Amino acid sequence: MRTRQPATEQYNPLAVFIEGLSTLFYGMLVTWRNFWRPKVTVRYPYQRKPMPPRYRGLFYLKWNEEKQRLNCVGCTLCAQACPTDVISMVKLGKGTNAGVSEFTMDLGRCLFCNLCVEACPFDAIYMGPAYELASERRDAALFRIADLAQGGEEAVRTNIETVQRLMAEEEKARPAAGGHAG
Amino acid sequence: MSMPVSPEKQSTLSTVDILSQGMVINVGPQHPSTHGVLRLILTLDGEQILHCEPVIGYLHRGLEKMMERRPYRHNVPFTDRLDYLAALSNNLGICQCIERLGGVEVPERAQYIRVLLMELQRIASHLVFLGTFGTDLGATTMFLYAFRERELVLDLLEECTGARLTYNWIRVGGVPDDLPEGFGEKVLGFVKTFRQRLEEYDQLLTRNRIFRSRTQGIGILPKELALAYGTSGPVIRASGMAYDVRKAAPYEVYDRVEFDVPVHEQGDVWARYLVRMEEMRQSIRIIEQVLRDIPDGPVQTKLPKVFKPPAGIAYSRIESPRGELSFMMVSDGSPNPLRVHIRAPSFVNLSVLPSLLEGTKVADLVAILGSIDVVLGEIDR
Amino acid sequence: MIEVVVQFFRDYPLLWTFVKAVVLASFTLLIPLAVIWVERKVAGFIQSRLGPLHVGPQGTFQTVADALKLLLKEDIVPSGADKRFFYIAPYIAFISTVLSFMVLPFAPGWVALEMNVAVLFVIGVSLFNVVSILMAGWSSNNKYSLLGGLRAVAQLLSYEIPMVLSVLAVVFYTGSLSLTGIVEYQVKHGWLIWQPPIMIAALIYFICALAEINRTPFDLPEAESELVSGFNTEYSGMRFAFFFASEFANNFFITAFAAALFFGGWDGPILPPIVWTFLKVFVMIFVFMWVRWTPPRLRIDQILRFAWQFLVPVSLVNLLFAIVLGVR
Amino acid sequence: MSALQLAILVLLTAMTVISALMVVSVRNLIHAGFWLLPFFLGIGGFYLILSLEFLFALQLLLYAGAVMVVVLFALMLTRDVMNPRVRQTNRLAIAAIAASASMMGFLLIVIYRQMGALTVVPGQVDAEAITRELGRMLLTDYVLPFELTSALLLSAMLGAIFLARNPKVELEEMEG
Repeated sequence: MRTRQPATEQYNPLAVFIEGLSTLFYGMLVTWRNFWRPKVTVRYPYQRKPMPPRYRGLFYLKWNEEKQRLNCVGCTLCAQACPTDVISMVKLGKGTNAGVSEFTMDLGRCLFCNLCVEACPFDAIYMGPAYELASERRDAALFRIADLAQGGEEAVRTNIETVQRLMAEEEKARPAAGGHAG
Repeated sequence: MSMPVSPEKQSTLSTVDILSQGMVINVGPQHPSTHGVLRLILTLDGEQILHCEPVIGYLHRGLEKMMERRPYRHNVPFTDRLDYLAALSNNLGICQCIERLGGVEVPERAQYIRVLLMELQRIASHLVFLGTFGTDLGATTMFLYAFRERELVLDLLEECTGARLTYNWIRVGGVPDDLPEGFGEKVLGFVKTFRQRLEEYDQLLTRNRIFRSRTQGIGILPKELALAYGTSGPVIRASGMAYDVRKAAPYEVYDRVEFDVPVHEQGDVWARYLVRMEEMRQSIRIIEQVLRDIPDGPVQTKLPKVFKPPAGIAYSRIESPRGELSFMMVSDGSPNPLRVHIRAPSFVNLSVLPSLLEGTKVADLVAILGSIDVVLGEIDR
Repeated sequence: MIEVVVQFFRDYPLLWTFVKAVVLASFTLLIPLAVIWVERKVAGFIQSRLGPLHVGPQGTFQTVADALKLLLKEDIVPSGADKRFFYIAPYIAFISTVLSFMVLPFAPGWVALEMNVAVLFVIGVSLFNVVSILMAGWSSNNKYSLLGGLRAVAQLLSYEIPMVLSVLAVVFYTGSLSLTGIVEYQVKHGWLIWQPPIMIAALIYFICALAEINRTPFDLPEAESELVSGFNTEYSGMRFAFFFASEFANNFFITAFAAALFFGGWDGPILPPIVWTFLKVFVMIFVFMWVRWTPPRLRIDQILRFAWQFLVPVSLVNLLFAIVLGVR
Repeated sequence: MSALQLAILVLLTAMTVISALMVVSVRNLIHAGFWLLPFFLGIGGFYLILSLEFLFALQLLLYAGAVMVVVLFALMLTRDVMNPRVRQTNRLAIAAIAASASMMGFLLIVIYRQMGALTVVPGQVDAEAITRELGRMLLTDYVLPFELTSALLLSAMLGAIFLARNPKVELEEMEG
């Protein structure tokens, strides 16, 4: 199917020229005005815009100062909510006081969709404002628990200690109950 | 499909054979104005296009099949990658389809928020169109102005959704969170600036004689052809067909807001441009009404952790910035959809390209392609 | 000491010419650095950007850095290119620009080659540019380049005619084909831009100049959204640098030529003549850039139709007026 | 004549002759077109040596610029210019040889007749007077040949336009 272009309107070169010139000047007024306007460039590496509180950047595991442990109990609800299988974790202990000894996020395949955060009933995981996550190495996209936990290695160690202590306390409390049942 | 004139035809016209053979030129998949990885195989006679063959599929990710392998709600983030310039529209499209499939009610406030975001998204998407269309025609400054204003929209959307491009902010049963504090005022502030900027665009581009001579009468798509191909959105509205899903089959609260559907009769590049410019103005109108009328209340319906809609089939359509975006989902009662199909507006709109291009000049190619405003993420899926 | 040098060059005029040629060639290579920087800054400011910022104060040395980068880059010759012509095309463009600078009077006595047919010479030499573009477009063995080259030639040839006609109006008004003579006439009788037929001629010249240096409404030969980069698509490294340099030096020259023809060249109060020349040139360059960053580009048939159906007849009529009014 | 002048003259002559030979002998038509450039420049150089700056500028403007570009442009619109198997001659070869030979003969006769008036070193030439005389003669004594030439060029142009018309477009308009 061939669509023919209709005959162009009556071509009056002079009128077109004058119109073209005047509309050009008219447009040049806009560029002139913008020439003097403040510029919008953000000089990025030197200047950064503040991130809004809801910004979805790098993940963090929340540190509970009061209980001296990470909020995460290793329930894997976030891993189940993830469409691209980013999250994997190793559960530490069991029951209500359980925690995680390892929590890995492969951000190379993360969609930053927020579904894991919404799935978490313990408010253990959240997304922070860090956004410069690119790297030249593939394994740099793999974030281990120490990279994710607020407080780093120190927090992870304290977390494990706390969870183990809680487990031990639970264990201590349990034999009586268990013996009673048995 | 006309190929170079046959020898017999030539000989009746002129005894001297000076017609050159068509020169085949490959535009794309890496080319400044194919807006992605579209490839066009053009046969040229000088500057004239004799034949055009679009080649698509360079961005194919098998999205529909991927969706069949995942629970319903996991599929929402994937739709961000369809029409990446209007990710929220895709989110809404799939969520609506799932809601229909599962019979989920959406709270009123969530519906208003959805409409608000949708119209902001429409402005952002049309600004990309405006900017790239400007550069395609050589008005580089327009590109930066449009993107400057798009940045304002993106800042707003970022504040609300937490992302700048792939928002994933519509959930089955509502939206994940309420609007942030003071969002309405910020939007109104943007609307105020944007009104003035739209005037500036008109002054810079719309009224420019060169721009008009580059767009008027170029790439005319007659109404019948537009209908026959099933085009939608600004493309069909510029061909004189007042078809807008927001009016034809209102979803969310579009039946409660007042707006006009811009229609132009000419069907050329100029008309498609004008329709989009007017749509941005109408979006402003809608935004103002939504901010005026938005009720208080919850924004999300509680859904079970494992969402299993009853067996059946659901089809939903929305008006994305590019046209009628539809999702079809078939459920067999299991947590995963049995079949997903996406009707991408760009894909359908692109199909008219070869018939529009025949007989035009190379320079018109970019104008026509730009005016159809395709997004390859949606075409290749 | 100075006398000795002067005497030495007086004894060997050929050597003196050679020195002048070298100076002008380096000028042609260096002035683009300034013009490109101005272009980037102006473009940036018009587009709500800041432009180059980091290399040197306000990014002044950005173009120097870019030039160095281009000189150090690998020189890629596409396979199947017509090597000989591919190699020499940028240099022909460059030489044509240098040659046109030869007859340009910067200030009284500051002219490399005093020629009494300078105006014709400039126009003749500028056509070499067309040859180089055609050569580059054809020898690159690239369809985009070829299309760009053909477009460039059609456009440049079409606009050469009204340009020559509008320049001839000045020639008839002043009765001189020499640029120095034209400027001296203006020093004596006032700038020509205030004479009605010359005003129109200047407008036509301005439009044609935009077309000659491929500025936006007429930037078809390198319309990047259609032809990638037009005739210089396949060029890289130093050869590209030469095309680029000659384009921007041409930009400088075509405004300097306009200054000499219409705005009294070096004429102006208080400041030294050379400053006036540069002032006028840079004001005009700014206007060129301002125009460049405003409208979209035309289509090839529109451009040609505009030249042949409007500019040529108008400039012919205008020339007639100029002859009637000018020749006394 | 100083050694330098002689060297320049020899160089110019060599450039002109060699590029002229290249124009007719190169197999690639586009190359032949580009070889026209040094040829025209060489001719211009002779004018410059004779202090005929006006003619030199015209030579640049008309031949090296306009004519050459138009020739090249026409060549590029021709099909198959780069094919080295295309024959370089056609059935008019003999006629062409005869025509150029007779032309050469005429030129030789003219040169031979004027031998006495030729000097090795060009004297001081009043370029302005020559230019003025040239203009006067073109518009008085030789006005008829001058006008005939322009009529010829005009008809050639019309013919070219006729040939270059796109028959397909015409067809469409007729159907249209």
